[in-house]
Amino acid sequence: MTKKQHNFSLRDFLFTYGFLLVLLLVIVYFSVTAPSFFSMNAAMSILHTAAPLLIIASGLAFVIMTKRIDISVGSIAYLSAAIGALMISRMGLPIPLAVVSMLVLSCLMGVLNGFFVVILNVNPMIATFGTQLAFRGIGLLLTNSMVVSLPRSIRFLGNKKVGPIYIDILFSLFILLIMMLIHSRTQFGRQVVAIGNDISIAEKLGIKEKRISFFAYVVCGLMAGIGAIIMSLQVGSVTPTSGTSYEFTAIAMLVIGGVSLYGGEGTILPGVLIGGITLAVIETGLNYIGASVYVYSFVRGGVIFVSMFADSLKTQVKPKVKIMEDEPTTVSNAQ
Amino acid sequence: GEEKTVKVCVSWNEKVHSLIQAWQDYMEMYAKELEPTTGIKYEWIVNVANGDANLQNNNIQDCINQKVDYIVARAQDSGTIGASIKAAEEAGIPFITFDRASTSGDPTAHVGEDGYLQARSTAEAFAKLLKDNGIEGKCIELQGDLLDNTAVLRHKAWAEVEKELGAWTTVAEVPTEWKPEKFYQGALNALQANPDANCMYVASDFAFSSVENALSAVDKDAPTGDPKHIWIAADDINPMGYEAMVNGIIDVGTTWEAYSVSVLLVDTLNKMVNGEPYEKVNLISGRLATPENVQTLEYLYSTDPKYAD
Amino acid sequence: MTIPYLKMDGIAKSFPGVQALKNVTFEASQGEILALVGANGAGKSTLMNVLGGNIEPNSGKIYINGKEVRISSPSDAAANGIAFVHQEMAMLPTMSIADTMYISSFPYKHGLIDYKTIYQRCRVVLKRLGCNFDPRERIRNISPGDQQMVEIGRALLHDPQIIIFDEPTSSLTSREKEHLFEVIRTLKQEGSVIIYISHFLDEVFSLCDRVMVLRNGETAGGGLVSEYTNRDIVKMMIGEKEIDTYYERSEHRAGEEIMRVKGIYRSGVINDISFSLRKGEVVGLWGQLGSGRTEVARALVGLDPIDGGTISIKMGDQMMPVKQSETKKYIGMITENRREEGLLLPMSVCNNMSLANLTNLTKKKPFSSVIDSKLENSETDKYVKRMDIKISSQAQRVETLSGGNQQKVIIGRWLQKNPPIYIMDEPTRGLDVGAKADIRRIISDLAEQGAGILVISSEIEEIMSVSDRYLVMKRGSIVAEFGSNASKEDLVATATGAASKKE
Amino acid sequence: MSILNSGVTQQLSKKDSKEAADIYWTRYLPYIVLVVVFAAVSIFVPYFLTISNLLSVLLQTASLAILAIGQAAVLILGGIDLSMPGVMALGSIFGAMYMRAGGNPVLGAVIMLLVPAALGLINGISVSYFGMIPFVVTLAMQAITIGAATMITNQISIPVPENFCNAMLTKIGGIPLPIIIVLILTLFLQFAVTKTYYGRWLYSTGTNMRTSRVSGVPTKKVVLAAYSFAGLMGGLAAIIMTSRLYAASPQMGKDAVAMDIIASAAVGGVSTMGGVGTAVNAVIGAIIITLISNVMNMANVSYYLTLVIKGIIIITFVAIDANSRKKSTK
Ligand SMILES: Nc1ncnc2c1ncn2[C@@H]1O[C@H](COP(=O)(O)OP(=O)(O)OP(=O)(O)O)[C@@H](O)[C@H]1O
Ligand SMILES: Nc1ncnc2c1ncn2[C@@H]1O[C@H](COP(=O)(O)OP(=O)(O)OP(=O)(O)O)[C@@H](O)[C@H]1O
Ligand SMILES: [Mg+2]
Ligand SMILES: [Mg+2]
Repeated sequence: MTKKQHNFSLRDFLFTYGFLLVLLLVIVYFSVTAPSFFSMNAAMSILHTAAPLLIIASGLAFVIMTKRIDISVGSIAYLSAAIGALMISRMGLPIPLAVVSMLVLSCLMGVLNGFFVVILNVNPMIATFGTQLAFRGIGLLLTNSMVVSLPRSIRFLGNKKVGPIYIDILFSLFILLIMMLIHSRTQFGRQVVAIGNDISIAEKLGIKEKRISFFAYVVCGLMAGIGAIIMSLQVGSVTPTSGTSYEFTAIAMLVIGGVSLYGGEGTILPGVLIGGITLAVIETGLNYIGASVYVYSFVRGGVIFVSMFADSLKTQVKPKVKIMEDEPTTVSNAQ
Repeated sequence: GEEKTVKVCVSWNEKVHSLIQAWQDYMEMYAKELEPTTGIKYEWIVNVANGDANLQNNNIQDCINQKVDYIVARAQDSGTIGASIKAAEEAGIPFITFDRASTSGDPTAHVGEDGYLQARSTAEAFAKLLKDNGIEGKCIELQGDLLDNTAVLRHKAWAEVEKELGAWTTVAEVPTEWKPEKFYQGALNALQANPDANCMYVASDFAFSSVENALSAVDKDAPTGDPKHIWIAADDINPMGYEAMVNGIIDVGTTWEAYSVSVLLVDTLNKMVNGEPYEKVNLISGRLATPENVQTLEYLYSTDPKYAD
Repeated sequence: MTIPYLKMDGIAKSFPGVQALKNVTFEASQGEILALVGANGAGKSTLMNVLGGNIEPNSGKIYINGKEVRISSPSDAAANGIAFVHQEMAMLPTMSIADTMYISSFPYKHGLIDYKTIYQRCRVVLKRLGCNFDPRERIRNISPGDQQMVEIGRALLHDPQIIIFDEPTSSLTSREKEHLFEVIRTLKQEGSVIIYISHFLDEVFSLCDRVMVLRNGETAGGGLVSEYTNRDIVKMMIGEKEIDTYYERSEHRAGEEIMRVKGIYRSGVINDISFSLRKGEVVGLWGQLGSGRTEVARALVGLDPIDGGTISIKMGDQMMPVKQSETKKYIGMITENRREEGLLLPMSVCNNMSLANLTNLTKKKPFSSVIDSKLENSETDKYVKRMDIKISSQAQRVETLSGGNQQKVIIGRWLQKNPPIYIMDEPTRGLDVGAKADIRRIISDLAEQGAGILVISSEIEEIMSVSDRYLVMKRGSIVAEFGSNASKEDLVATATGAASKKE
Repeated sequence: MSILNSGVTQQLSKKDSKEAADIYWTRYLPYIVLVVVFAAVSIFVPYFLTISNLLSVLLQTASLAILAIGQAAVLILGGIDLSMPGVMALGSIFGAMYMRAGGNPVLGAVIMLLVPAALGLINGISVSYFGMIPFVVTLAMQAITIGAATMITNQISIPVPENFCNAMLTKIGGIPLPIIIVLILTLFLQFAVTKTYYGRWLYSTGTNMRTSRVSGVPTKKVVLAAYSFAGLMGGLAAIIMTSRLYAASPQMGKDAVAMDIIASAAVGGVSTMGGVGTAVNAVIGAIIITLISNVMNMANVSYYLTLVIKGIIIITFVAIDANSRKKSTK
């Protein structure tokens, strides 16, 4: 019953990051069918495409790790982006001030979600569905359903490059890195995972469950706000449909990346990153090979299904129970 | 004449576009203007269906139950609006399809634009433009949401003109579902996958900043005359498209006539109320716009400060 | 006498419907091990939860070293040098051992958790408990016994002055148990206050210095352990009348064979299990913790898969092989974890007791899937009475019952169904002596009425007081079989391997 | 009264019910609010309280109510089905294609029923036998079915024969057939779920799957049945919706509809945590959700506000329900 080393298990690794393999296969497939796919440019645009959603997904990951959910992230992104854009182009506020207010607002929306879910005990799915409707309604009301464009002076940031790399890629990797550290190297991050293991055990261990879970929603809101900045810079404007169905894309990224909806499981790096890239590779690849629009949703569903199937195998193949007893006896199994 | 109050139910399929607000406002405005002369006072009952065909059917049913005098509907799905048309007919309420024609029932009248002719006019002008400049086009087509009949018609017109006139070949068809981020990502990917592409058709310019951003990402966001310029045909002349056309990024497009269509609707309604003869199908074809004439076009909702920033 | 290091004075606590503690006063000194005993629901855990900051008492004061302290959260308790090893382990399966130990408060360095220090400290603490595992190992990869050690390790992290052990041995092997006792004795020598809660009086006698008995939320007595006998303590726990049943031993007449198991195995878990069970006999499945008894029981009713082997059950007058998924129809299974697998906690006593028997409680023909609620109520009533289950009404939710009554509800469920075979895995785990005796009596009655029963228990006295025959398991195999005349030594020796050559 | 309660809390003893009295009235809040709103609206909105409007509201509710009933079965198990819209759309499309090809309308209706039921069965197998997470399985199923629906139809709705629609919309005693179907279905299910052992199995599995399994409840089959039943209800809703729209439309499958279905069940008092709720709850919820938009239409409320108000109403209902339940289990 003694273990010498933290032993590396290939099986565990495959199950956790098995999607790396699938990812590789997908890349190979697209590279063969569309030669231009296998290029630096394509790689960059994949990451570029994934950048805003990666950030949003990393925030959502915290909520999901507490075994809850937030399907309002798309609307949070829209409302905060819309307000930010209105401040800049209608009210002419200085950009830094607008950005700060945007982030504060997105936090507040997270606070609202946290309030409903954690304090009022509303089922997370229903509560955030309610706020999803309400936030978008408010955004449409404020913009009068208009496309609000960002001034040209800042639009260039959306595809500014350092060398061959878009700055938003660097930025989102930086955010992911910070989120990774928060997740794995801070008490907040660890307690989030503990809550996801079991709320009542977490409480018994002296974790302020409500406070931490509440804060997870705030973080999630904040990340939706940050993702919204990149999103609107890329597009150069905020349209009434910005952010629609982001929640499901983000959830798909997380699921593919091994963040379990049962809570307590998963990593930001490499998990969320791999999940996000896999999804982006597939969509970009379909773009490159000129697939019909109708195929997209079908393929996406299939990929989610397959990755979940793999995940279910992981839980089905229980680790073989080790037989362990007191006296180590030299007598072979007496029968 | 004497005062007459008429209740009109307007059923919008969704409201995530300022164009819809513009339509609504122009209808009300124009009807108000005419009120003193015609003596017809309109009461507008507006509902929105959230992009859900079934909900739109319900909403129209609600209007019927409120005993409105006329129903105007922009269909979410041309293939299912027929059910509402039938229900209205049974209740004896005239039904006008607006903007999107029905493929599933016969309304009292239709008022709208001709999406096919619009796109065709753009495509033909574009073909001429390319030929005049001696360019063999390799075009990227940014399609709309093929759920939307207008998007389908635009695609159809584009493909037909391509075949008929042979001024370009389409090297990439990019579906966008009318989503700005898909316009951006799709355009960017297509531009990278086809570095030799020299022209582009954008099915609607409502989120043209996405396309411009994609262009500038590959360093091709340049006005006509610049060697880096990509020839662009884009329909609608929405606020962003207007700006881009003024800047010479979009070379040709056909307007989406929010004001004229609303006017046409109210005129048709007035005729119905007064029992005068009216056309069953009332189509407006947009005006061809180019960087040269776009600033002189009147009644462009894109230049109305209420709908553009 | 000097002032005691710890004093809890006049503690009272009521839950909706129960007065769990009524004015309890409690003292403990440094360098002593104090046993806290009492029947189920006597209030032991509640009292200790008050001390550990998990429960706010309605009244009462706590003094440490003569000074009054306020403890309103687990962190207050920790700050006062109090550590708590909970009755139910608080493990975080997806997290590492180190995380699980430090989760409520991590040391930081440069703004991030200082894992280097943590790992070092974990290794030291676990080493002291005789464990050698890597602190980065995930909890779900270690055995329940090891998890218990982690639980204890967590309590020892911050060198506490007062350590509460609430039934720490229920998932430890005897060697682990001995080791734990040594650690506890060392802690005592270092001058800690140790409070030890246990239902095992032998542990109390071998480990503890002083004993305090709670009954119905009140102090029922206490003093130096050496001044009491086993019987004295039991008497204080459950009152005068019920002790007689305590050491009952019954014999049953075994009838014809009713179940035959042949060569069932699951690779790496159980090997070649063969035995038979007769009507009216109680077979004790004995072995050390982790020898695979539970696995056998679960395999027999199809809760865990098997790789091969056959199970035959008597039908009419023939033994028929039965598919693993079908055996549930003939076997009443009582699992070892009643909260997770035994009860529908938020549902009523009635719904719980009829659960296995619903298809027999229906109305006549055209409505043969409609439950006859009168019949359901009367059947429930019958078994509530027969087993003397203490409930306020059939509609009472089982989560509000005490452990012993909960266990009786589960047994009652099967009595209602009346299968020919029963498998009972640790049927008295966590129950007090009174409840234990009741359940043994029920087992005996069942055998008398002709049922075949397989009982698993980790308590040798218990298994010896009910069984007519013994199967001994070791490392997933049955290694020996004994008749009713087997001695305690026979069983222990074969199970531990000391005499494994003996047939 | 007990038939209105969920299967969990049964026949309260006198003592228990006294204790629970202050908690219990909040459980009926959805019903109370329903009545109050109803009264208020009837006074202030002309035409609301007309037989034709009320029947029309009920007819509008029919498909949502059926979907919510199906969803409730899955929610009671502690699961969720996000794929109902897509599954419904695909069933409708297959049935309509069959009829367009000259098939018999009755068989067409059977196809509309069975295709969704089969897809529900796949959901059920994935959840029960492969242990996959319901949320993700059904999310994937929604993406796949909606993808398939659009691929098959090229986004163009498929008309169905009028006799099919007229048959579905016939009025019996002035009441449209779908309303009668919902009524009968609800009564039947309410009975089945509260009075039969199948219902008891559903609640016990939703309350504690492992206990139920040990006690001989065929839990895997229960799960399978619940998801298949949800699919089947998707099929029934497909028939009704198709006949109301005179066409099978891939648009029936919009993702957003799934949340409306779940919200209906939840607003009516079906717990999304499992173990609590009945068919009546689901139907009441569906009526409330439909009434929200009906009332806002009648009152000519701005669309944007409609969204905000709907969000607030949903949260409020569920918050009240969650908290009254929490108190009562304390
Ligand atoms: N959270 C609670 N809510 C309601 N009643 C409770 C709660 N916790 C404990 N009780 C009740 O308080 C009484 C004392 O329980 P406690 O857990 O302290 O007993 P115990 O002596 O530790 O028993 P055991 O030996 O079974 O562990 C019991 O009647 C129990 O049902
Ligand atoms: N929940 C669990 N997680 C991991 N390992 C377990 C678990 N339960 C038992 N084991 C391990 O499985 C093996 C066989 O255990 P099993 O429960 O069948 O034996 P047992 O003799 O019944 O012991 P116990 O008295 O603990 O029930 C042992 O090594 C044990 O440590
Ligand atoms: Mg206890
Ligand atoms: Mg066991």
